[in-house]
Amino acid sequence: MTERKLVRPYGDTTGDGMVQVSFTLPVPAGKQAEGAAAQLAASMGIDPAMVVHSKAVGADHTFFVIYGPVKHLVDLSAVTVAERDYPLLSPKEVNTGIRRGLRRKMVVLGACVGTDAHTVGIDAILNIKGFAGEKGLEYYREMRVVNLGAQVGVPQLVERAQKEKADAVLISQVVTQKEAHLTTTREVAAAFSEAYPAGRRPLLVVGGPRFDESAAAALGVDRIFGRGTTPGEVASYLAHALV
Amino acid sequence: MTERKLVRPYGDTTGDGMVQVSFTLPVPAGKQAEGAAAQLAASMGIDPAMVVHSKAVGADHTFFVIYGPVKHLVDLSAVTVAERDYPLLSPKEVNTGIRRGLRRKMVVLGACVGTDAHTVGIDAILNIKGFAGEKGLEYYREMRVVNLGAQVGVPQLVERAQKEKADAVLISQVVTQKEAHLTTTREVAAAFSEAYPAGRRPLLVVGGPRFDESAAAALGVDRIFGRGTTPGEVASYLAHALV
Amino acid sequence: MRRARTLARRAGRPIVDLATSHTTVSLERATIRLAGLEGADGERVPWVNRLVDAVRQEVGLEHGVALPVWDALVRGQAPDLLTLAQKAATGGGGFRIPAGRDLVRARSAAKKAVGQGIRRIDNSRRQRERLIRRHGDAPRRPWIYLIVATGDIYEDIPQACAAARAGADVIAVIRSTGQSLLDYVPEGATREGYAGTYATGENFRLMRAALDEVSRELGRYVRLTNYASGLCMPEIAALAGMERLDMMLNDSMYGILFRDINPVRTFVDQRFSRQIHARAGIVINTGEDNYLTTADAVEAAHTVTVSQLLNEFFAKEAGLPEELMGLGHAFEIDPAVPQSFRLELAHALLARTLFPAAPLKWMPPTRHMTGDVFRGYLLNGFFNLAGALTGQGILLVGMMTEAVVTPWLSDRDLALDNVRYVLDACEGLTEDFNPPPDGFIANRAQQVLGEAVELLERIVDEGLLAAIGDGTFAGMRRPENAGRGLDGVVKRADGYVNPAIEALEVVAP
Amino acid sequence: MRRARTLARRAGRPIVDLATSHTTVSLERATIRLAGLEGADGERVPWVNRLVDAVRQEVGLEHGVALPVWDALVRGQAPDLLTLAQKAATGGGGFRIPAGRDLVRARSAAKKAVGQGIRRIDNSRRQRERLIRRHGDAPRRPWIYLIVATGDIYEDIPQACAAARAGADVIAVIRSTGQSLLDYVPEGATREGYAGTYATGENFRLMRAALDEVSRELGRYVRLTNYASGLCMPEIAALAGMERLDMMLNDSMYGILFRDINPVRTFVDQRFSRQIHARAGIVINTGEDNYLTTADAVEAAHTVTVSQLLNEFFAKEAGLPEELMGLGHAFEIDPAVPQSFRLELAHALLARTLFPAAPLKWMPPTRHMTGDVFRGYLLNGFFNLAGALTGQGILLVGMMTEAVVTPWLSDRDLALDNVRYVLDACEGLTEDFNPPPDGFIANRAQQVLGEAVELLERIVDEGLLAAIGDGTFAGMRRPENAGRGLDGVVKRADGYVNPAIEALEVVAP
Ligand code: B12
Ligand code: B12
Ligand SMILES: Cc1ncc(COP(=O)(O)O)c(C=O)c1O
Ligand SMILES: Cc1ncc(COP(=O)(O)O)c(C=O)c1O
Repeated sequence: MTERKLVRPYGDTTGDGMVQVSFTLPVPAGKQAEGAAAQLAASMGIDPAMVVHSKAVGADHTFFVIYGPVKHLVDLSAVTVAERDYPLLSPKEVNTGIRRGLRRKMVVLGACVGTDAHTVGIDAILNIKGFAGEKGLEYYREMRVVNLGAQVGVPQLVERAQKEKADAVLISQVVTQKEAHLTTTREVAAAFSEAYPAGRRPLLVVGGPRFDESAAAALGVDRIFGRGTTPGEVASYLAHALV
Repeated sequence: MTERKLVRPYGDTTGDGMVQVSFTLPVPAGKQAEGAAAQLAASMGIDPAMVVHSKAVGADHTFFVIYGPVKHLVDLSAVTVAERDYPLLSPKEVNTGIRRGLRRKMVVLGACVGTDAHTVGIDAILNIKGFAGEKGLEYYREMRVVNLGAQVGVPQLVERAQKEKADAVLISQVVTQKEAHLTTTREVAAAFSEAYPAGRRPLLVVGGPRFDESAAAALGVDRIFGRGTTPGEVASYLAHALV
Repeated sequence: MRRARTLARRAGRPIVDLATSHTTVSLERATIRLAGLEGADGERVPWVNRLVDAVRQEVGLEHGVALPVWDALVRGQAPDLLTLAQKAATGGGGFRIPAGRDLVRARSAAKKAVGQGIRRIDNSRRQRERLIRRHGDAPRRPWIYLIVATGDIYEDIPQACAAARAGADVIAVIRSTGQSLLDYVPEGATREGYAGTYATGENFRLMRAALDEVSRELGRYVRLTNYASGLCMPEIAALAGMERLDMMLNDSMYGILFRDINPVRTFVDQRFSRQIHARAGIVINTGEDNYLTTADAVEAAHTVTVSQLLNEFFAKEAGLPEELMGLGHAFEIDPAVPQSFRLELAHALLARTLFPAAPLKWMPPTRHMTGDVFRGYLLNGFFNLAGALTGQGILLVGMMTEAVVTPWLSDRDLALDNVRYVLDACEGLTEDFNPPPDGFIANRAQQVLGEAVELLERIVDEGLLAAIGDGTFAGMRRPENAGRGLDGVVKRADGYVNPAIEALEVVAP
Repeated sequence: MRRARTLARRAGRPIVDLATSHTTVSLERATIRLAGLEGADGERVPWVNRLVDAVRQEVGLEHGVALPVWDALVRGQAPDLLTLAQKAATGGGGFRIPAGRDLVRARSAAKKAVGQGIRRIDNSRRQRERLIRRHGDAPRRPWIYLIVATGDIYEDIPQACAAARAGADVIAVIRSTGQSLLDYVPEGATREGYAGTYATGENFRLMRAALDEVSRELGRYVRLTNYASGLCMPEIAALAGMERLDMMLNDSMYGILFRDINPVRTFVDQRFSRQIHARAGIVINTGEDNYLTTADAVEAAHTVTVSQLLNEFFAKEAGLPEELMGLGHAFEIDPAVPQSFRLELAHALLARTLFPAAPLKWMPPTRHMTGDVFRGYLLNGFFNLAGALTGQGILLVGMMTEAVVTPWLSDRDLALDNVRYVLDACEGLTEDFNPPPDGFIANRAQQVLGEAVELLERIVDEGLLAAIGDGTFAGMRRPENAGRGLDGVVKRADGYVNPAIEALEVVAP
């Protein structure tokens, strides 16, 4: 058993537990609405909740700002983080690794799948130009990168993966409304499982700013990369997973 | 049994439950910290929690902004509001009431107690000038108002109340750091209980922007008035309670 | 300035020739829509698609759909367009390219039928003018422009009404991801868009009706905006004209650059849709802001100017007066750049000076918005300030949650409070804002204009299509002979007939 | 402008006469503090209080404490001040007013002893100058001024260091509610303040030491501020001078108006404390902002100007050069007032023009801040902008939670981001900000100045004390012969001696 390490939010004094919350309730403004807001804040563990702002938004909704101490403790020892469980390598090390281990170029297929057209993120990972001062995967001599761009349909993606004999398929999902990113990711995972014999499908890597990095298994992919990912992290992971 | 009327927070779709939260944790910035923030958000009932912003504040703290749906429901039928349980009267009706019922002027003593010097709130209630277009209690012909001003000590308050034969004592508390307002209010309540025979003490009314209006009993006073109170509400309450 | 305009004209001219010598499936479908054909079959394929596909298969599109379709109707192949489309869908169109008297008759029948659509557009325009007279117009410039994007028209409507009541002068319904790549316009009221709601004739109608009611309630005419963009640009323009939309996103190159739509297809569709907008009195909104979401707003500032000049030329050529040219630009400089606000002012003033009568569309920060919603709210305040100081025409209201979610109800409300504070508190501040003629702001504007002229010279030299193929704009390479929708482009034959174009054509500038 | 200054001098002159003809218990205690007496008895009553009270009781304060105290020491009643205070506390002071040779001897002993305190002040000033040379000064104007207010000096210190690291040039430790009405200065490090931390010599020392370390780390001297205000104004000024505080809140009328402290007491204490600040090179911060928390910022704008002129006169008279006059004003106009931002600019520019060399202290919105923290963050951004545009010297950083709580760690961090964005993004924007000489801003400034002159004329007519008694400022009536601390005021006798005043007195302007 690891030792519990407890902390609380910090307003201006250690342990005061202070948080700020805002939300809208579909209730006309007034005392009743403020009471409802306080009730919700209490359900969230804020006690006492100060409803410091309430404003009618049209006739049927009210917007609230709430301050107060939350009673929950944060147990740092129980925090589950998708910690990097592979070493961070330089491009040179990755290249050497692939050359030695794979004895051929690694084929990486990238795309912004479904109706999503936000290519900036996947381009940041793939294009030579890279991101945050790190060169993208195209810069790695031992990788062959095929970037399919935006709004690639799932069947089209599978077809290209087979044609290119992809080792890894990298998909990006930025639009999250109605959980579009999760739905599309699940679709991709299902399509690849179907198209390949068990255990033979390429590595599936998904990225985007609003993913929970620890949900890979649940979505049926091998790895998730979130907000602020750098190309070096992805390259290191690919070398670790495929070589 | 009243019927349950359930609502959820509204982001952009009925029932989506969306809320925004921000807080600081006493943890250095990094993945571990983001995991801790997500854990706290989960404790507050947000699932899935999107940690959309995390920023180091010095070496040992991290500030977070979180968005996501909260799973709690708000039961409107269970909302407890300190609803006005007395009729709202015009100054004329209040005056008539006092004249008929009390057959003398009602004596109202007001003060900003303890070390608190924020007189604007109590002045808004007492001064002729009033607040939000309503005249203050000094305007009521059948009231004699004594406004002691700022930073009035508790013993001094009790003494004046006895001397003036106050029917009601109105105290204001604006500073809330370290619960100053609650502490002072309890002190006042205790001092009055001690100084007067049981059941004979003047009506105790407390006001200020950060009070929970339903906590009167717990604090040992008769009534609490919060943010945005108008003089008319207070006058009507006094007429209701004392006449 | 004059030189810049001359260059833009020279760069644009060959494109106009291209546009007038081609047609596209969507342009032809739009023509049929003007004649009143609506609805879709059991597979939800619109009848206009069925009909135009059938014509194309049987006789090709080189002569346009009008002749074969009305020839068939005149010949009594079917009593009306719908029946004809139904028959055609099952292979029984029996189309031909009429000649001689048949041609004359078909042509005049087509003209009459399509003329009804043109009349609906004219009526809508007059109705707009009437309603503005009756209810009153937006209270001041800039117009306050708010986005609705739930994906469900029935959630959009109350949100749009709430936004209007809260002060919006213009409501834009954002389209679902993916619609721009559909080669048909969905039918009916829709509830299943992602991050936006499908643009359909019925959705247009529903929203416009709701806003008419709110306009009445508020005593000011609230405008409605959508997107004439993507593969169905002409059809959507036609629907917008008939359903009295008031503004339409309509850029000459957006589809090429950001949706990988074939350049020729885009330019052909664009010209037709702008002719409709001109007729309908619809303000177009161009999309220069988009460049700055991928390119650096300082380095690429001159590409915005170049694109504005091109958009202006194409708009004029299609008959749009300056008052209907909502040329776009944006507040997208990295806030970490020193003097970023002054640079923004310089760029915004340059546009204001170049296009004095155009209702410029001022777009909020998006790229440098982060999850720090407080910072985002502040940034939007300075965006609003820049808009007020430089006399922008249309202010697209920025959301503090830009980097997080499509706007929430409360985001819009907070954003409107922000706009209102800035516009009210700074009313008249332009009196005090007097950048010296040799100062930082003037010099920066001069520099950007200089770079724009240089770039235009290069474009004139190599040709606009080649420049687009090279990655000149937004760093995207889009060759002339690639991209989506290319197979929907058809070179016009000599005997090409399109009664809509005939009605819409105005004398070129 | 000249007329306004002349009137202020005429209004202030009688007050100076009052100040030089009275002393107070706190002024006398401050004198003893300069001679080095520290500490408190078992009941936490400071020895300086015990000693001065005993002197007063035995021989009165009309001649000052210096003569009786050092006479006693010279006579060997006690070996040192502490022992004397201890004896005096139990009634064994045996004080008298010396005469002749005894007087001369007592006087010179007192001068020597108090001189040590003056030298500590001089050393602190030199040390500050040295450290600024060594570490460097604040990188630009306005100085960024942040408040710390936990109530616990040991929470304050890390928060202050964090704020300094995050960019604060000045740290102010707010005092606990209630301290201003204490007629003694608490002793030692304290952890139990409400909404602020007690001002004590030890707290000053601890915080200054921590900031010295941070200054070294950051390579820039971080300033420390506290409050020379309330009943112990002179003593706190003395402690501040000796412990090398860098700025002090010190207003000529704040205590009278907002703490109901007797006017004479305040003016006497104020003059002495300003003489110390002048000697110590401490920038004073006046409190005109406070008027606008109770009075309307538009209607009462001229009272701010009048108070600034009076504060200027009193400061000059006490020997403070303009560079040490942090005259206050604030961004407190109701944001709902049309053109509120331009009105703010007009007021801020007026102050800038009237006091060109003074490091004006620009105070953020407080009164119209609400629980809508987003709106608050925006308002603070415009406050920062007004500060940048009008060249303010010291910018007190506004907190979005102003209406909610004393600042949180994250509030300060967000607020600094706000300031930084505005100052960086708008660097140089003053070049473009040129209000026309006959425009709205200039006219408004002229109007306020006119009203100020009118009010000053009235004050000169009736006398400043009478005007204060009338409720001229902040709507508070404060009669000359009422208010707290009145019993601590003593008319000086002819033979009044105070070696501190002698050392500090400079030629009146
Ligand atoms: C630029 C942009 C655009 C550009 C896109 C240009 C292009 N070629 O990509 C344009 C203007 C075209 C655009 C259009 C639209 N957009 Co947009 N857009 C943005 C914006 C401003 C920035 C996104 C961005 O470039 N981020 C920078 C990159 C580097 O970050 P990133 O994507 O997070 O990528 C990093 C990581 O996530 C990770 N990563 C990402 N993908 C992958 C993949 C792998 C394999 C790996 C390992 C890592 C990885 O690594 C990257 C580097 O660290 C955001 C708002 C914002 N400020 O975030 C809105 C935003 C994303 N857009 C949005 C929307 C709704 C749209 C539209 C659908 C609106 C409409 N209905 O018309 C359209 C249509 C687009 C479509 N069909 O998808 C929404 C999405 C809302 C949501 N949460 O669902 C946002 C958040 C704005 C908003 N609040 O409404 N958009
Ligand atoms: C004005 C003001 C001052 C003025 C006060 C002038 C005066 N004569 O009152 C001055 C400048 C002197 C001042 C000083 C300080 N202030 Co102050 N001040 C404010 C400010 C800006 C506005 C308060 C106000 O006037 N509100 C308007 C009135 C009308 O509203 P109200 O008080 O809520 O009253 C209404 C209701 O609550 C109710 N009500 C109130 N009392 C009563 C009583 C009864 C009987 C009834 C029926 C109803 C009722 O009715 C009123 C009308 O609706 C607030 C920030 C803010 N924007 O809220 C900070 C604030 C209250 N101040 C604060 C602080 C800390 C101080 C200081 C202690 C700082 C310091 N250490 O130096 C000092 C010292 C004051 C002291 N000893 O108490 C904090 C309190 C923090 C907290 N939650 O604990 C605040 C919130 C600012 C902050 N964020 O730091 N302040
Ligand atoms: C000019 C323009 N057209 C169209 C769109 C919408 O994109 P789509 O055509 O993919 O719906 C945008 C997006 O903001 C735009 O700026
Ligand atoms: C000039 C001035 N002095 C003093 C204070 C502090 O009040 P107190 O003296 O009650 O601590 C303030 C409050 O902001 C002030 O502005």
